[in-house]
Amino acid sequence: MAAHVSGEEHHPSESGYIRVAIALFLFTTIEVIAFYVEPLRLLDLLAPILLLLSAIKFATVGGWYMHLKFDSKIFMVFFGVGLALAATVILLLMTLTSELDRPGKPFQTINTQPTLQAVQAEEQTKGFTPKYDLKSIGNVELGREFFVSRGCTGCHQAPGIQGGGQIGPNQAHFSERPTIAGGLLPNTPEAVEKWLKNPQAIKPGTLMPDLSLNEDQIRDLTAFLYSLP
Amino acid sequence: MATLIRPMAQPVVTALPRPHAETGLWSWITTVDHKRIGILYGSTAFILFILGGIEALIMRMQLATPNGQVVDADTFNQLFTMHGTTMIFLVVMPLSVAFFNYIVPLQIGARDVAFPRLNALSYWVFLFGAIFINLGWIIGQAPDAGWFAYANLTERPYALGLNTDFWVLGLQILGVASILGSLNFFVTIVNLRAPGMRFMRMPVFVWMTLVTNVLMLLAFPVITVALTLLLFDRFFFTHFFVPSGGGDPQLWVHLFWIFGHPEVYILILPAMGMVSQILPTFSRKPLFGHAFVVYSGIAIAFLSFGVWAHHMFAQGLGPTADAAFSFSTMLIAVPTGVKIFNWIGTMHGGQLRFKTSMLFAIGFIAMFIIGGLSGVMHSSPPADLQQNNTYFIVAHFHYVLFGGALMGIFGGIYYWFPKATGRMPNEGLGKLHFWLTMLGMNLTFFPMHWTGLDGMPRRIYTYPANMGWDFWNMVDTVGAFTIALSVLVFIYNMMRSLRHGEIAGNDPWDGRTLEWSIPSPPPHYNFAQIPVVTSLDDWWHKKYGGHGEAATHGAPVHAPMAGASEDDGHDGHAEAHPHMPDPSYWPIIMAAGMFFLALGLLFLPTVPVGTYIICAFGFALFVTAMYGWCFEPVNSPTVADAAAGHGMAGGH
Amino acid sequence: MAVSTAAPHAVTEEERTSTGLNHRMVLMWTFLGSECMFFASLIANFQVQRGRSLNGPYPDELINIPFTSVSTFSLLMSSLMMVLALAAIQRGDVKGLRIWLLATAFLGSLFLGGQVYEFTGFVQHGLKLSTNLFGASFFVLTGFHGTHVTIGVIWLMSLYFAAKRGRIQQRDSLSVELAGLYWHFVDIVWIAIFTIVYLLKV
Amino acid sequence: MSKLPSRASVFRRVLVALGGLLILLLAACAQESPQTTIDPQTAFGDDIQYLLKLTFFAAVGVFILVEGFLIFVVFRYRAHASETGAPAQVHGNTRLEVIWTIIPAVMLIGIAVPTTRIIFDTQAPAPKDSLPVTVIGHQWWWEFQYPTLGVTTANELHLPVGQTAAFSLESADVQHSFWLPRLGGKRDVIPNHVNELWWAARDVGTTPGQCAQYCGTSHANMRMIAVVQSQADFSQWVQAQKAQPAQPPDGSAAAAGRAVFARSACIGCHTVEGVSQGKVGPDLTHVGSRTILAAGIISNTPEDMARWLKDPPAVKPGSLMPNLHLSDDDVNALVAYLESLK
Repeated sequence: MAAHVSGEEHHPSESGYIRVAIALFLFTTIEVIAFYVEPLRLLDLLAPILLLLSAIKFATVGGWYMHLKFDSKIFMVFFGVGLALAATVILLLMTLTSELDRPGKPFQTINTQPTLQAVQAEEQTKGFTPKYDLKSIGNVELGREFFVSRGCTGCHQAPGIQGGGQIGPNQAHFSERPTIAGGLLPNTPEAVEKWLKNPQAIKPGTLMPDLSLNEDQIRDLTAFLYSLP
Repeated sequence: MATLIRPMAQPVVTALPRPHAETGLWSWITTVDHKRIGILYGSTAFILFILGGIEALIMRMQLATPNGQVVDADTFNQLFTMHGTTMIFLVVMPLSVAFFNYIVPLQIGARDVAFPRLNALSYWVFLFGAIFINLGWIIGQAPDAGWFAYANLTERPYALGLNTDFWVLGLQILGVASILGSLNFFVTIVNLRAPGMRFMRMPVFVWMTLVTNVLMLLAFPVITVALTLLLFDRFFFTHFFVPSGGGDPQLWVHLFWIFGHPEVYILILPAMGMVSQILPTFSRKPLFGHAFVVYSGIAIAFLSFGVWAHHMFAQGLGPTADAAFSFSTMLIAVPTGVKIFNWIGTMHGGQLRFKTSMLFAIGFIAMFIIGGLSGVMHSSPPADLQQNNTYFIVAHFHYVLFGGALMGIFGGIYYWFPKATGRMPNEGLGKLHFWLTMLGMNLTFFPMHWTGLDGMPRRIYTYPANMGWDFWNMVDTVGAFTIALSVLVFIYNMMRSLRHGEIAGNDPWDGRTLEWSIPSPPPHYNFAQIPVVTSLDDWWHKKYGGHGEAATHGAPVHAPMAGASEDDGHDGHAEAHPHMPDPSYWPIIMAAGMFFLALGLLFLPTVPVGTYIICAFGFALFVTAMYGWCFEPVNSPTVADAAAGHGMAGGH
Repeated sequence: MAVSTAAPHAVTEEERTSTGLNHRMVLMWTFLGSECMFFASLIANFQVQRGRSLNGPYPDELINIPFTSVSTFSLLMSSLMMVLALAAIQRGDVKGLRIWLLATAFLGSLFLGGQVYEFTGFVQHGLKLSTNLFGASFFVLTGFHGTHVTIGVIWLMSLYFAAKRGRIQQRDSLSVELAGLYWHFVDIVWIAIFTIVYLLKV
Repeated sequence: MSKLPSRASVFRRVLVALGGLLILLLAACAQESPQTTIDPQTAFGDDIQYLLKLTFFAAVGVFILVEGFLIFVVFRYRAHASETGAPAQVHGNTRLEVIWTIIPAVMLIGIAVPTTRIIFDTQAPAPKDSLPVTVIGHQWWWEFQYPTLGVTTANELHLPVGQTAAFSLESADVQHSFWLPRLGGKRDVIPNHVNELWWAARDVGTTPGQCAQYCGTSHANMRMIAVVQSQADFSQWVQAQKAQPAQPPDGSAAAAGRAVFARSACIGCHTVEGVSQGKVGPDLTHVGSRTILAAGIISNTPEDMARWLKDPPAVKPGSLMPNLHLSDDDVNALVAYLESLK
């Protein structure tokens, strides 16, 4: 610490710290103002200006407040290696994912990929209050993903999910149905779970196959079904 | 950089009897002694090595014949995932860390590491992480998505069970252990070198430790973030890697390999350091081109962050990226070659004594060359399109990690065994171990080159009979059991030598570095007097004078020459003993806190209440330990300066 | 610390290390270097996910620049308070230390309060963690930064109470300096986040 | 006590044993390896082969030199009891260091130059006249669509000889990797990405391939075959695939099978033109014309198909196709029906 203590003599005075703070304040103000200057954005100058200003602020805080300018240069190396690598990784990753040359490009949605759009589903659920406490039944989100990825969409449609077959019932308004399984069972979570566990046992010859689901999957699917508006 | 020189051993305050026993279970649980922690690391990792080995043997049994029926598909997938994860994170890394712990302070002439309790914490976190990630076996849901766990196979719809949760949370815990450990060793090496030990006078093993720890510090945050994103995907239904939500599974691949490639060097560099210690000792010559070996290590580390996409040549990144990453990958071959040439240069003109550790070091070079050359073969992206994800790759990285890292580590174990135990390892059994290992590993892994080129993909639990892979797979399996046999020989040798080995003395190998100047096993405080270092291979020069050339009359091997430590070992009187940090309960409690924090999360999708309770418990443990730690003085309060108070010791 | 306690107090007034630098200072700087990679990965993730949300709400609809500018200022100024606290203890002014520490923690809490307000507003406008990629990457990035600020505030308050009990004297200025380094780091990370997440638009 | 064998006889026995081993090895090498990577059938494969040979022989050369020198050093400089004192304490030689830095670098440039050329050649846009094929990886089977021909098939890729096939690789679930070793290198199949790959098969014949990216439980069972045909055969195949499926005569077993198909859950997942429109599993319109079933792990024989229909997850662990608990009669009828869908 000897070198460190001797270095402290050169640390800025308190008024120096305040001057630095004023500079930081000004730079941030310029940044925010620049943000609102439309021509800068049109000329593609906003990003370089903002990045430059924030780099200056970064260096100012690091140099004066963190004493990098005054303390041992070794600290600069320790921190600088991490910082340089960090910047490199961000830039390389953006390059490799085409974010630098074509920024903000959304992915092409591929029609073979069953799209589950949680939000659309949620928007449709607005104003819909589930009949049961879904959380106590299972996990709705998991149930939805399961419904899409494990083949249920082969036969069933559900609100908020693109595609879906028409062999089995459309699952919209599921909770409003008085019965399930073609009238064999009452529409309660317990009955749905029983049905999903082994449809053939309840209604021999039904088109709905036994999908060998485990308990968790059954609960999540049930919760999902009751979440449908 | 040594602007201040530590004074020669100050006879300090008399140590009072410790608050804890010096032997027995509790002394190990509360220890902060770097040597004991090293032994804990080593033995834990070795037990896990056996576990990972058993996993490998079951896989080899399954694949010995086409349409194998030993295990089913799901079990096999768990086996190879856990084999990879175990061997990388729970075996090779911690075995290296065991050596960092035991050897580095001895080689730099320090009494302990910079942050002894942090060091203990690192071990306990590692142990709990290792237990956590293996918990899956108990309920039959061990991780099963491969050690690089490519998204979106790890996302909920495709990984419904707890398998991946064990993996994500377990690795998260292990990452904490690695970061803590590497912070500690970084500071130790930077700050605790003996007076006169400039950076370029540090032994290569210390250098490689330093480089490895820098790599860990810079690489592990990336996997931490990647795992966090996956964790959010799995527990809080974000869509970072979920294609249906617009996420990009390839981002995981990028993040994983930004971490994963430096990780490969984290595995191999310590072994390279060990070999660089063993070869000079048994050649009785200094390391050829010490500076170049060091610089090439640094170059490898530097390049390692710029080559990650060579794991992704088949991912379709485009020709420019493929070409760029191909160049940077090929570039790595240059410093690696420099190292190999320097090692051979070290032996050239020497007087080679083929002790077991020397055999392993030579075996390391011989096998690592094969792994390195096959590495160059798939640095060419088009060629890699045929090799990627086949047994050719499996062969390649086993030559690097078994033939390289593990052979180096075995060499290190034989080399430093006398230092740690005070007894010599049995040479006959050691050589049997070596030759069985060589035979077994080549029998196992060399044919994989052929099966790979014959189109056998990795990670398949079965294959049909008409593919032409049967014979070589059987050979692989025979080889795997030969390796198992060699490990049994090794275990027997260690047990036997521990009890009946010849007494080693301070310097049985006529070593060159500081650890050989002190008794075996070293006293609690390592150096009664902190040595003053005047050159590279300081101990050798102290023994033989000048630059060592003067030694014309074969030195007596078992009697240490007059060195800095004439008075240690024998008397064990307290007044010569520096006061060492006291044991502490807090590290293990803090690690347990982390364990429960992770354990609780497992219940989030099914029993949220369980999550809150267990996490709250873990958090309470963690915070208690944290505050207990901050207010606990490093030494018992009888020491004068501790009584003077260190105030709020923010962090250790 | 092993070395500091190996010899009587007079000798360990300054810890003797190979570089002449304190262990804990080296540790802190190394840790911050490592943290750079942590935040870099999060920022890289944010940048890669930028504009890939399949549905709204989108950033333009939610981000309130004037509001965030104010909380940015409060975090920036807290850095000033922090250096003043350090300067105070370095001259042995424990009272000054306590005042400036409190001011730092207060401004930090103000920032956190702003963040809580902002998050609540976003959620009310329909942006949750699971809504879209913007929500996910925004909440994870700023949330982890907020967690760092929270830890910093707790640390500062611990120092404040320790100072109140007279446990921090001039010779313990290192403890304050370490907390300061961490605090400034959190500040500069915010400088980067403010620019990249809030101001840069494409 | 038995007589110890003489040295010579021991030597002879070792020789015989070694010879036996050698013959065994040769026998093993001579085995058929249908999925080998070192017998390319496309220009793309030839390029890869060229690089493989280049790097392989460079590696072998370096291997022999370095390992040879290592062995030489190990034998030459072993310590002798007669030696006293330490050997010359050589610390290094900068000139040597420079030499052994530059020589590998030059060798690597020798590999890098053709590598770069081949990277850009093979990843150039596909030729204009190529046949577009959309490959969709599913957990654990392959879907092949020919958008210009209006044909969809599964696991069995038919290609005309000599014509470039331009693959567009997509995934329906997780990452896979499309790999037909004899026809060129693999390319990963990544959700939300469309990867490109093209090559022209040179010879007529059938060659196997399989998924090369770990994709879950039955990754090992995600196989496929490529059937390279003459232009005429290929056109004929396309015509057959586009035709409406055969209508089983009333009262036949196949007709009964169609009834079973139509009243079972089959229709939810499978398409048979005119019968069902399921999109989850493979298109079965012409399943009878294929030679393999269940992503190439069983052949398309009535026995194998019956085994598959009775309990799919038992044949292919983790299979999305559930066990429908069909009766033996239903299974037999279904087999008759499906086999009739030529």
